[in-house]
Amino acid sequence: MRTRTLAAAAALALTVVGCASSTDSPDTNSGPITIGLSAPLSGPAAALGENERNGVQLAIDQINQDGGLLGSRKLTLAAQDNACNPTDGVGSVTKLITQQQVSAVIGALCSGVTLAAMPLAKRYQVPLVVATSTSPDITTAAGKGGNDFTFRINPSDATLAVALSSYLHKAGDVRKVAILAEDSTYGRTGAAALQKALNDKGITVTGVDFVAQGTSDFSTQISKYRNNGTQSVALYISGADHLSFLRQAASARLQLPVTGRVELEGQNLEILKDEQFAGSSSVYPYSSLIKTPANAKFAKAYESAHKTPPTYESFEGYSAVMVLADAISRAKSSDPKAIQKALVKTDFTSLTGGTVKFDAYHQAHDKAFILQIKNGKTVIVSDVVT
Amino acid sequence: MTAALHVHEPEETNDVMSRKSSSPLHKWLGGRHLGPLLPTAAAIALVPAVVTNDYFIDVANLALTFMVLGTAFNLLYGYVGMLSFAQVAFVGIGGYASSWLVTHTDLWQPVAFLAGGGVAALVAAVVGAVTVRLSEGAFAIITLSFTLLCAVVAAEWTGVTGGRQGIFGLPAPSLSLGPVDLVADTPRSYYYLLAGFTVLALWAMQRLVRSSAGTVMIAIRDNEPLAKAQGYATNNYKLAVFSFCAFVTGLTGALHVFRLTTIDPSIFDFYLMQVMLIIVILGGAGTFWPVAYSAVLFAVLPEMLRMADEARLIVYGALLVLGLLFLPQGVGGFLRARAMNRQLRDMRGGRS
Amino acid sequence: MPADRHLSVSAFSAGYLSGVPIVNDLTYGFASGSLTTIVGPNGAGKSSLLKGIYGLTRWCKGSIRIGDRDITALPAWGRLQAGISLVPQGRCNFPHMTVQENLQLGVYTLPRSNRAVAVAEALDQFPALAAQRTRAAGNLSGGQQQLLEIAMAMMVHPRVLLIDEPSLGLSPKARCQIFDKLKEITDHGVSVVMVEQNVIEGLAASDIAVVMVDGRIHRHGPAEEVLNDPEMKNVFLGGRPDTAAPGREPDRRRHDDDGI
Amino acid sequence: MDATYTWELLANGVVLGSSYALLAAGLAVIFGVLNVVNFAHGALYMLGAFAAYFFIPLTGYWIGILLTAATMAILGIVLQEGLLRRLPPDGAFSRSMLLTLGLAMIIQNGAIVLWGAGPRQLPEDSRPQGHLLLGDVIIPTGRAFIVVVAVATLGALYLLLNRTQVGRAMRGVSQNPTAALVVGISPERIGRLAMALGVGLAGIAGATLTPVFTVSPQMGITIVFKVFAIVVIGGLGSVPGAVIVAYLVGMLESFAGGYGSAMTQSISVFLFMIAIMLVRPQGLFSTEVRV
Repeated sequence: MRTRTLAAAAALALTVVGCASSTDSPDTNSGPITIGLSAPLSGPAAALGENERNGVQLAIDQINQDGGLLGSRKLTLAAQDNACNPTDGVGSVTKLITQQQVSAVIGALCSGVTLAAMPLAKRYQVPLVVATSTSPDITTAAGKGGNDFTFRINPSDATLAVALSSYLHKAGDVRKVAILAEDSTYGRTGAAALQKALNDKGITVTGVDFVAQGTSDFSTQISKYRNNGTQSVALYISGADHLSFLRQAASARLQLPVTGRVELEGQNLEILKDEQFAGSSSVYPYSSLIKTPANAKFAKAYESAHKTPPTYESFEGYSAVMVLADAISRAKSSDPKAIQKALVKTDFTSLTGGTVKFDAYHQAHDKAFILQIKNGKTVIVSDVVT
Repeated sequence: MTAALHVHEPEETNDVMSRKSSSPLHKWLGGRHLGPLLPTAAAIALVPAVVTNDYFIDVANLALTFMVLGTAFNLLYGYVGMLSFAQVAFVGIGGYASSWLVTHTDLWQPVAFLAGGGVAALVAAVVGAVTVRLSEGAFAIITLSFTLLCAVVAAEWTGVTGGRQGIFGLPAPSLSLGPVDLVADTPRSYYYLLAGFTVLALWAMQRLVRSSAGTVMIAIRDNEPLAKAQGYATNNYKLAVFSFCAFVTGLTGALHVFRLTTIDPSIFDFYLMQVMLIIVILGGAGTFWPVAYSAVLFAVLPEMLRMADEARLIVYGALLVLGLLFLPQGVGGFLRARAMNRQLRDMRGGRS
Repeated sequence: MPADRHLSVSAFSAGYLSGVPIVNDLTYGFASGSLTTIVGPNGAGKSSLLKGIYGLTRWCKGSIRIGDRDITALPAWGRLQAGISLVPQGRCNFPHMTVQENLQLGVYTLPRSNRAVAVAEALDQFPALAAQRTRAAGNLSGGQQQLLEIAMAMMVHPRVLLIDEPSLGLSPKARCQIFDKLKEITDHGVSVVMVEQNVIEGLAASDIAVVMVDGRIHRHGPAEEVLNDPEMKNVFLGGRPDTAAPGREPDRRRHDDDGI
Repeated sequence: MDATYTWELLANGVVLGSSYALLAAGLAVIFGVLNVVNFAHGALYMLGAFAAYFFIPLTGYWIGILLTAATMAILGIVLQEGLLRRLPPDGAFSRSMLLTLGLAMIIQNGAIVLWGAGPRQLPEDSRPQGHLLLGDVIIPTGRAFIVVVAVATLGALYLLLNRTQVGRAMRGVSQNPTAALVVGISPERIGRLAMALGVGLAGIAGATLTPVFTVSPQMGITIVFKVFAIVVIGGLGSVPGAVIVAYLVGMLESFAGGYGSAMTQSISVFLFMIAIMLVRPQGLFSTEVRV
């Protein structure tokens, strides 16, 4: 009996050791430069994560085709799933940094995950480029806020909300707005920011509802909006839920325009074309319709690879790689600390025609766009520097 | 019902025969039952010496966490027969309670961790008071709903739990006593903390299982009405074990979230529960060490297989189904039955 | 009369744990058309014998015959079709269904066309039930429930009725009614095998007595004779006859109320 | 808020309750007859939705629903014969629970691998068009159909259980398995039938939602827990109890969401269950025999 116990204990030690032997030592001066990506590739936000990965991959392929960086060193992508929850997120970033020895991390799409990953970037001194998380708290904590290794290239929800409510105020036909947000950091901070911005402009918020991600039945909310004088519904929901809501609103004849963060593309657009949604609008940091030559090229390359126009996430993923590549070239090194120093001095022209330049809080101020549906087509109404 | 025959494990009988005398300290530590604990502790102590990469140390950290969680769940399901889906809730409650105490009060960290376990035990006592007297099915489903409710509360009670965002950037556990200043801020230093806790927790749980209370627990699992008829307050036993396991689980949860540096409502996801179930079923519900070792296997396996999450869960599901159909007593039960048969044969052989 | 109604077991063992027989190597032929009562101390294997014959124990060995037909290989419902009905110990009806519905389930194994007739017949033969036709079985008195269970068992016209402790928990008056009914059943040529704890009243109503101890038949004979045998007191007042195997603990009570 | 609003919430509650009732009745049948808590119920509901997603564009709405029900019923028999029946009898209760949990993991993650995690929706022309007007209350046709299908199915289930010999046999097995054996009911046959019914009902529940909602592999996760709660409140194993409570919960959620927030809506059922458990631990319509 004793021998069996010992054998089991030895096996336990060996399995762990067995894992350990598969490590390879990193080489920071030659060989490929690894860029880490932590994004939701499973769970309710998986589709968004997939879009971001496509954007990142496209950028890496383009750079490698053009001969790589630092004298023909190629870029490689290490992608880890974070399932849009902080716990998996921390695990994925730890794995990228400690095991896959990445030079920088792009992440983590969901705001909650990004906030949880930020302390790791600081602890291990590896730059974290935030490309799609919109929570204002990220800016507060980065740069002067204490976390020198976090950089954000996309605007925060607060700025987007201000831009949107100014537009709604100016447009003038909507005075009562209901907010429907998903129960996530994205939904909650987005809803809070919009509520504040709308109140500042004197627009009434008739109610804020947080629905669980993956919720399929919106009939209660739709009934509510129909009956409490709501004139427009602001959405902070993503992926499957977004489509679900629009479809149910359409078949229940809600007949109200939607606003907030609505992707006015793809299947959504098919539904929103209907007359009952006339006047729907949205604020987004990107649209495939942006008329700059750089964007046209990007959109064309993306469409030929994936058969759909690039989304916001694809664009931000692409931008993040480009910003990093720029920093690596200037740092003349793939060392994470050197890249961080170079990132601080970034001055980079974005596909949108805006400029990526980090302020004291490591927040860049690229452009954002107010979009609207006119005659069944999405059009850019205005752009603002965030 | 055959399990009644398993109360005395072969190891025990062997140990009784091989060790006639022992020191009082040895006895208090668990005497003859100490057996497998020492080599296991030695193996745990060996890991940092042979594993160089921090990432794999972190995998080992997870293995230790699973070991305690799996064993605590085994205590409930394997030994008392309570299919509790609230274990994952206690992980979360312990994690949240300790995180809140550390970030919002000046409470000394070790005390905050213990308080995490304490809060979990307290909640368990309240939940248990209502549910332990219910039928197996009702108990399972209500503990399940309790877990779901915890997830909603964690997401909603923004003031305390930080809502969806949770509580993040948790400080590394540290202990300053005069000149000694210990900080567990790397996977390696964390491993020492966790290893100490794991050995202690395994010792305590094994001690419980091998005590007279442990025998009552098994009696409850095998025939509760009979145990009751013999004058045991079975509901009190169940409540006590439920709370004790919640304490251990809550404390493990606290250590788990401080290692991750973050806690959010996803801690209540069903995933952790599925892992605990697999560990216990395939290890062998009601066998102590096989379950502990299978926890290590299921922490290390995903790293070796390198599969997508979905594929892994399909494999886990299939393992669960196949295990239940073809190895219903788990690996531990299989080994035990084999050892017992051998012993019976030996006894017969010896007599003739 | 009919040899084909003759229930017999030979070298019959049955139990719940494989290799631990409760009924132990028993050979006996039950008399046709008469009321046989099995008595014996707790744990003697009386209930297990009935369950074993009906096919509800986990395992059994030896053979069971009805007339010349060996039915050992049949599952429970197969034995039912072969002509054995069982009324087990404890309540054995469907408490949330009406008496009528219970009777309708009683004829579950009959061809569809015969069912209505059988139900009507049963109501005819058990007038006490006919009056309660629309009440839920669970709401009837104990005696009425026992009657209902007997009625259900008799609807398929069995050759043998096995009945386990029908008098349990009944008033003396209800007990008499049940025993009378059982005798009436034997009058129609059906063999009734009853297990009874209430030795005096049970044997008084019976034709033949079988005394079981430790899974074996200790003695058998005309009920009256056995009832008046002074040695029997010994058996039932906790003592054990000399013939019992030494060193065996009557510790199998648990298995008796193990249910199925 | 006015009367129209109340009526509208009431209508929503009936639609919601209809889906819950189909699922809960299936779960209760399986529990009552087989004593199995079917953790795979949500996954099977999702499979039903996917089946309808493939059938309806080919065959139209009504035949699509029937085909789904038939396919799922057959799947139920396969699961019973291939898996559940083969469990060792010792501790079968908790083992069956874990077995179905494993099954749920396989089905759900298998669906993700097979069909991707993203949502799908029926093409516009395969969906029931238009809407009903009841006074001022607007009910989209697809949602009205949910109620129609549920009422018809549950009515048929009621007749089956109460007016046919085989239905009586199923109730018999759930009320007293021993007595059922004694009158000659074959537990294997009734077990197969119970799984066919239960899984078929889950399939119908999924199928009716396909034209209204999006279909995705994760759709079964949250709802199954809610349905567990409903069945517990109704008294484990009681089919009428499950159906009544399903409609009650539908109303409760609709009004909790309508007058409170989406969050009160999602926790209302669990709070309801805890309250009931404190007062009546055996559930509202417990059959005493079980639990």
